[in-house]
Amino acid sequence: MGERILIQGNEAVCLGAIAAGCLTFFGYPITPQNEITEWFARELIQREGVFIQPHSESGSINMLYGGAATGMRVMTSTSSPGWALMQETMSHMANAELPCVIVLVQRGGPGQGTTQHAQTDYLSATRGGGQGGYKCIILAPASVPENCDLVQMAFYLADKYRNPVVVLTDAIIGQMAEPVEIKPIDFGLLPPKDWAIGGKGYRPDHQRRVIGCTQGQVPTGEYTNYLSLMRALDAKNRQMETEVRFETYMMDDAEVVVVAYGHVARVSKEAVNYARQEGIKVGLFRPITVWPFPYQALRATAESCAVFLAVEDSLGQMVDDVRLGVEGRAPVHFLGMLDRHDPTGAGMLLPGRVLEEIRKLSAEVKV
Amino acid sequence: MGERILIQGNEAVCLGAIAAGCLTFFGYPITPQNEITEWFARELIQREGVFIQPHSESGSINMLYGGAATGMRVMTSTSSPGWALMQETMSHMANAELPCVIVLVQRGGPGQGTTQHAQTDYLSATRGGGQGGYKCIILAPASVPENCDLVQMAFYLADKYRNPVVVLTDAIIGQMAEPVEIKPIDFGLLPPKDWAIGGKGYRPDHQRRVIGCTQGQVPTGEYTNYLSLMRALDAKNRQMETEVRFETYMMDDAEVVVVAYGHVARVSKEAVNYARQEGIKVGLFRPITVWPFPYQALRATAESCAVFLAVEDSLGQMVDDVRLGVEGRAPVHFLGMLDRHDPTGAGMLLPGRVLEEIRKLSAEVKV
Amino acid sequence: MSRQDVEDRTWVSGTPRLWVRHPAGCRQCPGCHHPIIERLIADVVGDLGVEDDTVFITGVGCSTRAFAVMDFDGISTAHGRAPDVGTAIKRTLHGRPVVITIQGDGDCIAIGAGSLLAAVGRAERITVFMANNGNFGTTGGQMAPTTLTGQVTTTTPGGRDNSTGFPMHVPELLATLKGCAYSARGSVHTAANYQRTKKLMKTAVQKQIDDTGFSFVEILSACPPDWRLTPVESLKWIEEHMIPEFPLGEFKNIESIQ
Amino acid sequence: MSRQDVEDRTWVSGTPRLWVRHPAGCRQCPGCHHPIIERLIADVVGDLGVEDDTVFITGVGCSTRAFAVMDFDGISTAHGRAPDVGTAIKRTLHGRPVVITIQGDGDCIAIGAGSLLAAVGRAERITVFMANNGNFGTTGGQMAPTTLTGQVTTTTPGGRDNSTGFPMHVPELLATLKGCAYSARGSVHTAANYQRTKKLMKTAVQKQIDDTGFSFVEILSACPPDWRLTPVESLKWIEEHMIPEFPLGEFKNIESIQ
Amino acid sequence: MGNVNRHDVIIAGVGGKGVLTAGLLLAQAAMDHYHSVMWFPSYQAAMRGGPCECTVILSQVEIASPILTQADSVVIMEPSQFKPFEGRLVPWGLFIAESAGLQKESITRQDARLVLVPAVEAALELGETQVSNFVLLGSYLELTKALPQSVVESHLEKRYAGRDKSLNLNLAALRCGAHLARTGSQA
Amino acid sequence: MGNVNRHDVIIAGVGGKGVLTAGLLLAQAAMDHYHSVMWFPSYQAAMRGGPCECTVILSQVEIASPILTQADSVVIMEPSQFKPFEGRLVPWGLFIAESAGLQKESITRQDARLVLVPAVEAALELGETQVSNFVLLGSYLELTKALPQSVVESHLEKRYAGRDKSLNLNLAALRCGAHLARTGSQA
Amino acid sequence: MPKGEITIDERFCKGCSLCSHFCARGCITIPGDRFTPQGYLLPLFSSPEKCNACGICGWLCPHFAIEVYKLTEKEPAAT
Amino acid sequence: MPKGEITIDERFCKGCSLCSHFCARGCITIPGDRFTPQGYLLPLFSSPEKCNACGICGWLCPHFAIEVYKLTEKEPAAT
Ligand SMILES: Cc1ncc(C[n+]2csc(CCOP(=O)(O)OP(=O)(O)O)c2C)c(N)n1
Ligand SMILES: Cc1ncc(C[n+]2csc(CCOP(=O)(O)OP(=O)(O)O)c2C)c(N)n1
Ligand code: SF4
Ligand code: SF4
Ligand code: SF4
Ligand code: SF4
Ligand code: SF4
Ligand code: SF4
Ligand SMILES: [Mg+2]
Ligand SMILES: [Mg+2]
Repeated sequence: MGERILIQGNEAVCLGAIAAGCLTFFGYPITPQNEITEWFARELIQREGVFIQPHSESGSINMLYGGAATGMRVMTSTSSPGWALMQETMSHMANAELPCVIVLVQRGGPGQGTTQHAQTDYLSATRGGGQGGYKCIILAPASVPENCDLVQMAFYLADKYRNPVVVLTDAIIGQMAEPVEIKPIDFGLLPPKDWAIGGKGYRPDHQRRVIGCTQGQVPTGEYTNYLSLMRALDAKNRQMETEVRFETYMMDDAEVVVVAYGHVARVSKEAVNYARQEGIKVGLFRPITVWPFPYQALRATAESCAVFLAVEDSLGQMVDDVRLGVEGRAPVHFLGMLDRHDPTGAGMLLPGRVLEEIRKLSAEVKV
Repeated sequence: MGERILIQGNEAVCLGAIAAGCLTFFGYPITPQNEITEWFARELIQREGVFIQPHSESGSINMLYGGAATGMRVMTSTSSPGWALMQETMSHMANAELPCVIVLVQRGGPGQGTTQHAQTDYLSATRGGGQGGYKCIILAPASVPENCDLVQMAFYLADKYRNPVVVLTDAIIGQMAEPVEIKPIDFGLLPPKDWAIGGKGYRPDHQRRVIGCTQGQVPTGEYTNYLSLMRALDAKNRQMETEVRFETYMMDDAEVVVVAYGHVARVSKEAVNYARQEGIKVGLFRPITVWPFPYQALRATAESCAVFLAVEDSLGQMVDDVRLGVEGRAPVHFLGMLDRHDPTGAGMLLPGRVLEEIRKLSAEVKV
Repeated sequence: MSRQDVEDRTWVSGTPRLWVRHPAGCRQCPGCHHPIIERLIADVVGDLGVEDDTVFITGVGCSTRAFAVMDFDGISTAHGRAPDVGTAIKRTLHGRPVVITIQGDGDCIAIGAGSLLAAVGRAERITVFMANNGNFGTTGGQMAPTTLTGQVTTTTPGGRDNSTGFPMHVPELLATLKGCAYSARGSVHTAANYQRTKKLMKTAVQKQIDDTGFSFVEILSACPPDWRLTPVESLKWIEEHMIPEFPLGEFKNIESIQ
Repeated sequence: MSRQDVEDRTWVSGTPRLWVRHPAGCRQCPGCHHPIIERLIADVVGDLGVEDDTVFITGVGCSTRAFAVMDFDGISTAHGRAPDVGTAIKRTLHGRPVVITIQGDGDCIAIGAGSLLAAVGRAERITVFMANNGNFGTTGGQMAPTTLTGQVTTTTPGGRDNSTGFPMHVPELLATLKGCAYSARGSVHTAANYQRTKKLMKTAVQKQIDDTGFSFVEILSACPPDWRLTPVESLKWIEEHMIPEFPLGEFKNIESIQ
Repeated sequence: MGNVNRHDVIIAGVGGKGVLTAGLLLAQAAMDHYHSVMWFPSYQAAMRGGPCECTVILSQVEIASPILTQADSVVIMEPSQFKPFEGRLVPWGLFIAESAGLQKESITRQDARLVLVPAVEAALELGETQVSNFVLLGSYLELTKALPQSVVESHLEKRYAGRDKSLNLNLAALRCGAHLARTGSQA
Repeated sequence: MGNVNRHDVIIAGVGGKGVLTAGLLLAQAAMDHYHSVMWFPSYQAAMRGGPCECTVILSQVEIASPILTQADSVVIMEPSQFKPFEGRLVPWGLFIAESAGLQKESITRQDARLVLVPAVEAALELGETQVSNFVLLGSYLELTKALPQSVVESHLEKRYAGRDKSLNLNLAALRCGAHLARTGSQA
Repeated sequence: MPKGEITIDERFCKGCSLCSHFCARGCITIPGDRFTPQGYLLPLFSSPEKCNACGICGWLCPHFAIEVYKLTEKEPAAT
Repeated sequence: MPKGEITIDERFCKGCSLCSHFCARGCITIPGDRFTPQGYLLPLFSSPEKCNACGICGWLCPHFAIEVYKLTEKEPAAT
């Protein structure tokens, strides 16, 4: 490791997981994440790891639940329809406080949708489609190296909070190749996993551990009430809210602020570069954690900026978070998947289209 | 029908469905909606309807998909964990434009949570936990008669938009009994269901119909592209956004506005009554459609009101919609499930607690 | 043109009557057997004269594409859920329609096992056709529950070993359930088997029409690109590797349940 | 006190050694057989001396409550998914732990059928115990796949009829799958059957320890309140109605797969 | 609360049926007499023989909250429930309780009107212990005048039309409860 | 775009492998020569023998968007793809195309530099039609100087270390492409 | 001397009466006027002399209320 | 006179060569230098005289490119 290699984003996910010490992977095939599942099927044998292809995504996520309970680092990956099938157990996992990583390579919804690029699972990831109340940290990489690094960070944050963490990526980042230096990242110490199960004979105190709770019955064997569980959950959610991460670009004097995540953030960055060449005062605000969303940072920005443009490869999902951040301090505009350059083909949101919109907004600001 | 009878909310759901001409029900047991499933199991035999208890909620929702495709009025009901399992097919259903009604009697999440009352599925219902892009109208009754009426309205709206509609209710409304006059409501004409399938010999033109589309292949047999499907979806979502419904109470001169839905809206109404007796200028804003959320009406309110209080039996879900509506024009406070009167038991959010908060906010406003 | 006989030509075989030709042609790979199975379905429905009543349901997989071209009512479903959807269509219309699903092996018995088993358990009067190509064709050739021991797929790169289980014998399994009235396995890798399989499929649909119970036919099906074989080599693979593991024939054929 | 023998008393039966007594007592209804099955599990694990290695998994249903009282590692799961969870625990720890699930019939073979079948298909070295009480006890006595024909439940108010299918015979079904090393059915409605069932359960866990394959025991189990019978009448119901439909005994017991 | 336009009552006991049906009967009978009527059961635990309660609200104006912290009246059908429900009565409200088995120590509230009714004993005399809930309901009606006796009786007549034996038993229980309330011990 | 600090190229063809590996080789070889390197394949349709493309960007500054509407250079490896990719070239950019089978009608753009290379023929002569993609890559390198020939060659040497036959074949193809570009027809 | 002895823990007993049903020797009866703190009918080990410590009631009491002991002659004190 | 005739629609043919494999009489060959518009190798009905209209190639062409006809003597015109 440490070598600089040219790999695709999906492979970077795998190498990131290995660098984080994850040797257990459960995955059901679905485009556009098949490279990940196949990589683990191929490579984990050599590494004496565990690969299982379950009967469905429900199988993947419930295996993840069991695997995480042993205290090992475990991962699954899927795409949008499979993600939908995982919602019930995502909720169970957060409830049982099981750390694990789910890589969600978004495709286009709804229904079978398209296996091509899109960013249509922002809401189900950040709001949670499972029986509610839980939260998961959602990391959104925008490059191949970031795919690798954020997967490692995901494992760290999962262990830190005993909570599932989602890496929300997409087909574009998954397919593109960039040079990556693969190296394990040291995020610091973590609490011991003394809660893990696998047989009580294998821990010093020889005391049993139990995981998961049903209807007010918690691991300690005490019957605790629902509200006290919710109180603990709420406290954890608030702690996780401190893990905000984002990148700003050319924001110092920006009047127009483009907000975008994932591959669209890169497309937008290029548009910002062009616009700057034209003398337009525009910057880019890229959330890296989409939950917790950087509301405060955005709010601070809104004090001095004239207009916001949320760009997403969807019909509009993150844009509400931008509004929640800006809170009426400036207008928030939206540029979405229907603005792809080629409305008759699969098409893509390209820098030119974003630039156009930046020009328009900048002109309006001037008036 | 037309008789005034004292029934529980869960039974009112059933009678509403029957009044709407729904004679097909699929349901898997789960507390606190079992009365609904059992009612249909018992009553549909007499009415020569169809009742199936599938192997799971995945079975329910996929049967709903098939049943809806025949053009008949079909329904299922479930509670939070079951709702989570339905997310993938909810997305398919919206994508295939199948009208049907899902009654979601919320319980407490996450995980197994509690079978008691809570309002923890607001986000997964309004944001959708399935592969994204679709929207469903979500109706939130606050009384037993409304359970009956809104189920009927749900069938109407489903047919009007060829889209699933969710009735988002809860254990309190489901269990309480109030007098209801059961009568079919006439909502007006609907387009013919000439898209329904069941054998091409059974329609005048003897032409086949196909439903559902995968990867750019639509019912007409033409290979259409993803973006044009999304354009149509977006247009429909916008049309559905016009179906906003809400109730206001004592809002004329209100300085403090309580926003609440479902059983919590009733609890809050009582608190508003008490506060008014104390001379506090407080009103209640109750969304009946939680999607589309009445943002505009709330925004209009925010021009003249000093402070908002979102009350929910959750850790905070609808409160973001209140913020999106108010858009920074006034502060938005939150009173949630952790404020239940009895923090050591199952407890409930009671009028007294809401009143306390109203008093506090009103005092702050005065300062 | 194809079906209009000039005076001295009689049409023998080719595009079925109940087929909506799409200008872009078949969307499956060269040498894929899915379209041959679809042809059989169109023929069987036509031969039994039930096209006016038929509802055709696809799972998710390479057979999904069929539903655009069959000239009877159709619906596509979520991955693995066709039996649920079929059940509801059959029952909501009080038993009238003839309900036929075509599903891949992954769709039918990996993610769809729960849905399938429940439908057989209830003795639903529907017919499930399962194309067994021993892998997940659509997603690029991963292991399926039907993958042969030793077979190389993209998720069994060293050949399937016992740690992933054993090839699932679906018609044999369903035959043990009371609700199952008919179960069989056929193939289309030779002309003789094509004709035999047509009979099996016809009997299966007839069971449904006769209100006997659930009926099922598995059809061995080539997937040349994912098998990394040519279409002709694929026929040999079926003969030499699949049939020894998956014997052809009927496993259950009863006149009435109980 | 209960386990400390005074000089002239030897403990014979009662609270198992591997049991964490909760002050609130058992949370099941009077006369429920779930706790008896749990006692057997605690005994079998104790007798085989594997408590240090055992991970106990509950499904969702009235047996869920057991997981708080067994004195070995435990985990509760989502409804029907215990076999997936068990698989992962077994494999992630490279086969070391002894994995036992206790599931209701609804959990195991209604919503959980897909998960169960896949685990058997893979010949997972885990043991599933299924309490067959012929209904969904927890939710108030609705029909389960095991409900007897004619049996009244809250969702079969006129008695189960064929339109809902036929009682599912789970050990018989699993026995037909290659990955299954052991399958049996017992009951605890008499002292003799209690002892016989204990042997079946012990053999099942032994199969896992021996790395033979998947093992399964169904145990007939009373649910007096939902059956609307007294605990003693429930014993008679098991004898007279359940056993004729669900014969007791072993259905598969092999030394090695293949 | 506590005005003539509105009556709130919590009925508590063990094991389900009796508690719920008494409350339901009250609410049903009141439907034509009040602008709004509400019945709310505690659920779930009931089947397993645990504690059980229901709330009934009769009101001449709209009923907002279905949930009551405290009611004007609390009817206790099973002595073990006296303690847990003591706090659910408004100050100077009305307690009606089955007298058999009620322990003195349970009674600590001083700011309440307590009426003890030997309902089980009375029901036994009527030949059917199961109607003790109706005896207590009779006492409640007599003491609060929430509904005229005649309204409840005519409701019962409609309900048990053609089933004279049940009708008469229930009527007798109600009347007996009213009588006991008039003459009974006020602790 | 189009400056010396950056090279964008779209490579298009049919059926997958050749297109993708040529692009990948270019990107890998450039890794130590450029600050940033990016390779982006079109996926999915490839397996079924459909059209296939990949994009390579070599840049001395950070690469923002991985997606290109248009590139400085477009390399067409299969004549049928000429038409669909015509619009993907910047004005006055460089077209390199397999000459065999290319129909005159396909060529409509006037604002482009078009270089036709008989790569399949050349590869046939080298004894392996599959290396036609490397022939075209050689032409591309010669015409754009995106990378010194030596860099690519030493990359190949590392890559095919110990597999002399493959190495020599590929080297020959690259050199042949370069030669053809220098001498070839410019339409 | 009786051969066996059982204890019934009234905190846990749920009055299901299975013990009384299963004791073939009729050692356990349900008087009908004794209740557990939870209000269930409490069984009584009414005929200790018949008990042979077979253990059955201890196996089959679903609520872990019964412990069964075998009684043996006390060994003569080793003094 | 040939007994059978087949048509191969080159718009739909995907060059899988199954027709040529299945025709026991060898009527269909793959010349190797003829392509479909999609670029697949196009088969040729090269020996019509051997064809007996058995129908097999029409059943087993997966891509619905083949139609098989039986040729019969034209009935004498009814004039
Ligand atoms: C919920 C969900 N998971 C995964 C997929 C991806 N997927 C599409 S088809 C398929 C399996 C195809 O295999 P099979 O059913 O055997 O059909 P084949 O293509 O082999 O005919 C999968 C896993 C999906 N569409 N939806
Ligand atoms: C996803 C989901 N669906 C439904 C339920 C409700 N539920 C709880 S237990 C249960 C079934 C219980 O039946 P069984 O497994 O037979 O166990 P028993 O209580 O009879 O022992 C159901 C449907 C749930 N908790 N989660
Ligand atoms: S991938 Fe396989 S199954 Fe799918 S169309 Fe191609 S040949 Fe057929
Ligand atoms: S409901 Fe039935 S299964 Fe559940 S605890 Fe009670 S008796 Fe046992
Ligand atoms: S141990 Fe045996 S004999 Fe003694 S009381 Fe129990 S069941 Fe009866
Ligand atoms: S078997 Fe146990 S719980 Fe039942 S009555 Fe006897 S002691 Fe009580
Ligand atoms: S019809 Fe028969 S004989 Fe004629 S070409 Fe086709 S396969 Fe050959
Ligand atoms: S079988 Fe059909 S598709 Fe295949 S080569 Fe022959 S004509 Fe073409
Ligand atoms: Mg397949
Ligand atoms: Mg059960």
